[in-house]
Amino acid sequence: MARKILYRDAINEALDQEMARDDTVLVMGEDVVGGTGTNGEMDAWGGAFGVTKGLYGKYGDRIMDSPISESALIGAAVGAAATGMRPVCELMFIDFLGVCFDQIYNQAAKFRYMFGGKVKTPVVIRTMYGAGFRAGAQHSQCLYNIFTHIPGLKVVMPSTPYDAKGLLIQAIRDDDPVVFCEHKALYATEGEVPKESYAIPFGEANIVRKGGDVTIVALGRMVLLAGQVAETLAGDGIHCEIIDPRTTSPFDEDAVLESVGNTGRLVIVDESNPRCSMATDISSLAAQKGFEFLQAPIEMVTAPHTPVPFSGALEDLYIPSPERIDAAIRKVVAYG
Amino acid sequence: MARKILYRDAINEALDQEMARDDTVLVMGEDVVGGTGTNGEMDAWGGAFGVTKGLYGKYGDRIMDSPISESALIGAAVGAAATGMRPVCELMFIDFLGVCFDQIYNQAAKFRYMFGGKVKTPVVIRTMYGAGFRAGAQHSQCLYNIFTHIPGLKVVMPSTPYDAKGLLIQAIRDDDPVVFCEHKALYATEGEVPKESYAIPFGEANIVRKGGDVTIVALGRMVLLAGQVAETLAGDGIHCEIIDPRTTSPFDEDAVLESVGNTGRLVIVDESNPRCSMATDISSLAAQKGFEFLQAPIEMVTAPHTPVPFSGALEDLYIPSPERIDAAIRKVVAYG
Amino acid sequence: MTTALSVEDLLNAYRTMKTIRDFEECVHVEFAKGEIPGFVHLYAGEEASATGVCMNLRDDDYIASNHRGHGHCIAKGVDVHGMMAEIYGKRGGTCRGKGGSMHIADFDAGMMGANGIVGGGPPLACGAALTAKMKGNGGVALAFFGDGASNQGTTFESLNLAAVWKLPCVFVVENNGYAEATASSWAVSCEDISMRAEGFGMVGITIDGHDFFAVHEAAQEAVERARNGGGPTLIECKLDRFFGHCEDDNQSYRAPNEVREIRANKDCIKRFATVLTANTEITNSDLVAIDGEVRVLIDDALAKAVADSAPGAADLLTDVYITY
Amino acid sequence: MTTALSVEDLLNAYRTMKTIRDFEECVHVEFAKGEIPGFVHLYAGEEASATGVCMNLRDDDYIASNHRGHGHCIAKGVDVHGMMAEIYGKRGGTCRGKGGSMHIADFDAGMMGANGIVGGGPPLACGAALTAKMKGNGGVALAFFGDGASNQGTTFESLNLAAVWKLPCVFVVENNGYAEATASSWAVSCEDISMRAEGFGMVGITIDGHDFFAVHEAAQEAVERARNGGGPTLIECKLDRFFGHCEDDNQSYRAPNEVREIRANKDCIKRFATVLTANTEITNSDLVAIDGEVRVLIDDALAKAVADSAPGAADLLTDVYITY
Ligand SMILES: Cc1ncc(C[n+]2csc(CCOP(=O)(O)OP(=O)(O)O)c2C)c(N)n1
Ligand SMILES: Cc1ncc(C[n+]2csc(CCOP(=O)(O)OP(=O)(O)O)c2C)c(N)n1
Ligand SMILES: [Mg+2]
Ligand SMILES: [Mg+2]
Repeated sequence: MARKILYRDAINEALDQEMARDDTVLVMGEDVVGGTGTNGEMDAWGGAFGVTKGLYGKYGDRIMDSPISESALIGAAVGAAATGMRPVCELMFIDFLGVCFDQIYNQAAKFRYMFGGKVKTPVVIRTMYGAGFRAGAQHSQCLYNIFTHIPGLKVVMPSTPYDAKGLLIQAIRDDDPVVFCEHKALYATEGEVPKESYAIPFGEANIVRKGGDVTIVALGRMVLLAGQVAETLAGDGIHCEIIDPRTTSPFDEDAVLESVGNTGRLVIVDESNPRCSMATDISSLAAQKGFEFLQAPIEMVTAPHTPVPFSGALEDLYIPSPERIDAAIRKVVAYG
Repeated sequence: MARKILYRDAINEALDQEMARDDTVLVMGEDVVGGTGTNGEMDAWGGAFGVTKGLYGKYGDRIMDSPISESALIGAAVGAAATGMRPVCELMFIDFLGVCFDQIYNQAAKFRYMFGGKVKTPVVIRTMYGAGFRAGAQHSQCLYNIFTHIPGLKVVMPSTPYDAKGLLIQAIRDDDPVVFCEHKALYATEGEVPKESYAIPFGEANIVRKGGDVTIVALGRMVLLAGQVAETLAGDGIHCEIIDPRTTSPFDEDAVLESVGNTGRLVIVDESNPRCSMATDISSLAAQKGFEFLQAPIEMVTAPHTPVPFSGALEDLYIPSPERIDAAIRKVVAYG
Repeated sequence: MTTALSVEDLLNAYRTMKTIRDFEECVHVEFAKGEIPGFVHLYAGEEASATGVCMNLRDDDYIASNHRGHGHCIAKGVDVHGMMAEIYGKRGGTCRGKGGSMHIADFDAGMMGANGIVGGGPPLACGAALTAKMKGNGGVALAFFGDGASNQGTTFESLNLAAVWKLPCVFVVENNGYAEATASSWAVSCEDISMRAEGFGMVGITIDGHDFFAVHEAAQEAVERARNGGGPTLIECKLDRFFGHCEDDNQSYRAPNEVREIRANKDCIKRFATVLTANTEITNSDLVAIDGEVRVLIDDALAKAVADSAPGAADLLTDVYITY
Repeated sequence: MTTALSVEDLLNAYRTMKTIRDFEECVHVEFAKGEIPGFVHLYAGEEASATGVCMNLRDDDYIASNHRGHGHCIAKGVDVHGMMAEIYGKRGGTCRGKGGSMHIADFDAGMMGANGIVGGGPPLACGAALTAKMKGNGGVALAFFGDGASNQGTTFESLNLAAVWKLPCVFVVENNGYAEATASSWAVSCEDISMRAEGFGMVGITIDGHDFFAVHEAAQEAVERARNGGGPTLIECKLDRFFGHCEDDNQSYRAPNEVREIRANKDCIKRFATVLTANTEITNSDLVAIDGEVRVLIDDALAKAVADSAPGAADLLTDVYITY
């Protein structure tokens, strides 16, 4: 029987295997080891959620804690990447991009173009996103849209342990800068993951579920919710096709258009805020290149245009719920 | 005859009139005065493009130069706003948001929500955007999409001297944080501007041109280009309705939907990169709420998914051109 | 020991410190029971700092805080009932449940907000100081931040800006030896963080943050300097936290007996009480009486927070903008 | 005067300084004619710094630069023809016309790029230093930045990170008295920027940046320290720029005769030439010969840049990604 491991452990395994394979791979971040300089245990944390734990024992100085100086940290990763290393740098929460964004979009993302194609910057920025932890407005955002907007970055959003491992291995081997977005609520999810190393190519969506009535494009954790809803709807004779793009940049336009070509109906499920977002991006794709297929208005199920509220009572209303997804699908299917 | 002044001077006049009216209005930024601490002239610059020149002579210490420390500068403006001032803070180029973004989206934008509606933060961040100056990849970006994505921010993009003055006065009087985006290529454009003070409400699009064949939503400088193209097309019997949203957040959905309701065809002209952008945002609006009106695929005329190239030969290809706008309109009109 | 402090001041200081301590111990216990959601960072052990500093501030002076903000809030006069309800995400919370532990703010009390972003507060304090300067009201703004935050670019920039603009601003770095699980002795590249002050042309001082009187004195000097137009000061309080970085931290990065020894030998409240009873007319029973009152207060706050109702659907979309 | 410099070294230094000067004077003239697009920041006047520093670097050492990068490029060995073509936005440019003056980079020459973002370079230099440390190849990385950039958070963070990670990194702040139109004596809150080094546990030194020998010596010491595992150093070169912040700056913020006096009395090339002809076997005619060669080189670079073709439509979409 195939081995099942946690999403968190799949990421750890990808890092481990790549560090073993290629000694230019470095891991750095705040408390990715934990315990540096203290009188207690080293490798005390392995990151805020224990994802990198154990690597220090194997790779020593190739996994490095950092002062709380994200600009210098990420910039150092970028500079190291441009001069021969393959750093995997953790930006603990994606919410913190505001203190280091320049090094990502003005430096790493633009080097190759600005420098006439003569440089490669194989840096991976691993970061946590998403709501549901009662972590408040500054620790629960999605913000991957912002990275996706920027030419020169690749943006990855694994929704399963299998994808997490394969996409991270690809990210590390990829010669372009990659932002690797991990939903914190997925860390404890389990799935089948081969022990051996494998890479999942970027820009190839995963058709999570086949169905002819409506196309659902879901991102990150929303893929799981969409799956639940589709399961129930199947009982009512509504057959959903679920597409997980896996990477938002590059984006697998063909997969979406082909599916919409079959179903004529599109629902997008995206946990992020709704303006200038992946939800609008996918929706606009369909309105341009899939117009002839569309038989109903597109529906977007997203968070509202508000910060993430702290109170669990509100946060549960903020995050797209199975009920809202269900309602959107039924609405689109019932149309016309 | 109505007075004509430059876009640049309209902004200066708005600042001047508001500083005169309300002494909690402050202006701060790098070289918004120019000459601080030197042995030469004070007010030597008035900002990189001379927009604030002359204010120092009138308002002295209420207009302040800053060290090159955008996080502290913008954060200070935010903190001052939350404690009783109305600072207008210049972020010289929008491209620099990467070194100070946190204070904008995690602090200013979220205060009111996070603090339970008990605080107001009436800060205005004036900033320059846009290509065409051969200024290269780090001084030519649009990036207003990123601000528009963030709940809690208002985002303003005047396309004429008249709007620049009225919208800036509104921005200063507004109790929410506002990002005020000035296209550098517009500074030298001229237009009719009343001498007296007036405020243009946010969220009210300007119907720049009436026409029944196709709706064109254009942003910032692109409004001018769209206008040129529409003029030529009128000669060929194609009548464009041009909508200038003026503010991207709030966004006047009704104006766009109503127009698309009449024309059934939509072209969006947006200088920014195309992913997760205002172009996709408007396009997705139409695909959701305007679906029943649409008689043709939506067309987006945008910059490509690349950084801004330096060479003029390339930059001219990068920026949406009248030719590309013309072609998109003809294509949409010819459809079906 | 500063002479300016009256018996009443000292009893108030004791009450504040004890309120912080009991508040934090209470939150710790309830969190362990699974009653409290989210990321919670406790201030227990550091009470002398917030208390000794804030006693020098007027109500209309402002402080900017950080993720470990409960102590700063209480010392600045934020209502304990509202705080507890906020931590529980309830309607009666300081922020009506929308903020949570990391975002408690009360501008009416001069508290500009706890902050989830390390280094988020110092620029904001510069802003409040600018307001005071512009209004010419003799107000002062003060930023509390940690040793970890002392390495954040935003903090350095604020030190420079405050100096260049001659702002009535005070920077208090609470060096508790750790940023999360990383030692400050490793992550901060100089001996004392206060040594950085010289690079910003300001006075820097390092004090024993367990010593209420040392804190009070240093802060008094700095606040007066700021109030009198003398510009900013950087104060480093060296102190210890009793709990983990946040709740749920097993603290294996600390030496085995570290916390026990700190609690036994470096408890700022015990130390303060000893000095009070030894050197002033204050008696042990005075303190015991306060202890009792504080316990009642915290119990009441907890009970009301638990009983309070959560916000509802109507609250989700409000308070994003004033107009939109 | 360092003794380690041979006559050949000194002549090379002179040639480099002169090449930078003539390059910049040429760009200035052509810009004034309207031939050069964009924002251009000239390095003339500061030649002793880039030259004296980079002579201590190996080809495979890296430098990170800033918006005023032409001098750093030339001193690190970037081809002058490519640079001029780049400034003109031509196909033969170092970056094939896609970068421009503010983004000239040549990683093969160890030049990590001019940078349009003030404070963008220091973190990148930390990264190159990390690569060298990991490879254990004795390499060094060095960041040039201005007095203005010394107030940017990214710069402070880099100083701390380099110290904490013990990186083979050198920070050279070129204090030319201004950030745009603002005086560094106002915007920098300490007397000498090198004073900030102490707050990062590193050696800091301020030198006269007009003096090639002083620069060379200080850089030699710092580079050797870094190469030998001794960690980072902060060097402040006090110097002057001959031109405006960028072309098109009328410089009214400078005292009326400031530039004329600087050119007359503080020209680092004149000073270097005087020392060379007085204290070494180098004669005036040696220098005149170099002057002639440099003039030919720059004229040729200009002519070829002007004659070169611009990139075309096929180039717009390439070089964004390696694969996509
Ligand atoms: C910009 C940013 N980076 C990282 C974090 C995660 N984080 C939260 S608290 C903390 C440690 C802060 O240490 P210190 O400033 O010493 O304060 P202490 O917790 O010790 O009171 C870190 C790294 C954050 N919240 N914000
Ligand atoms: C982050 C950022 N802020 C502001 C600017 C605009 N700007 C370009 S150069 C400059 C002055 C830099 O001064 P300094 O570091 O002293 O270098 P110098 O020009 O004197 O060589 C400024 C403010 C910028 N490019 N990037
Ligand atoms: Mg700490
Ligand atoms: Mg300078």
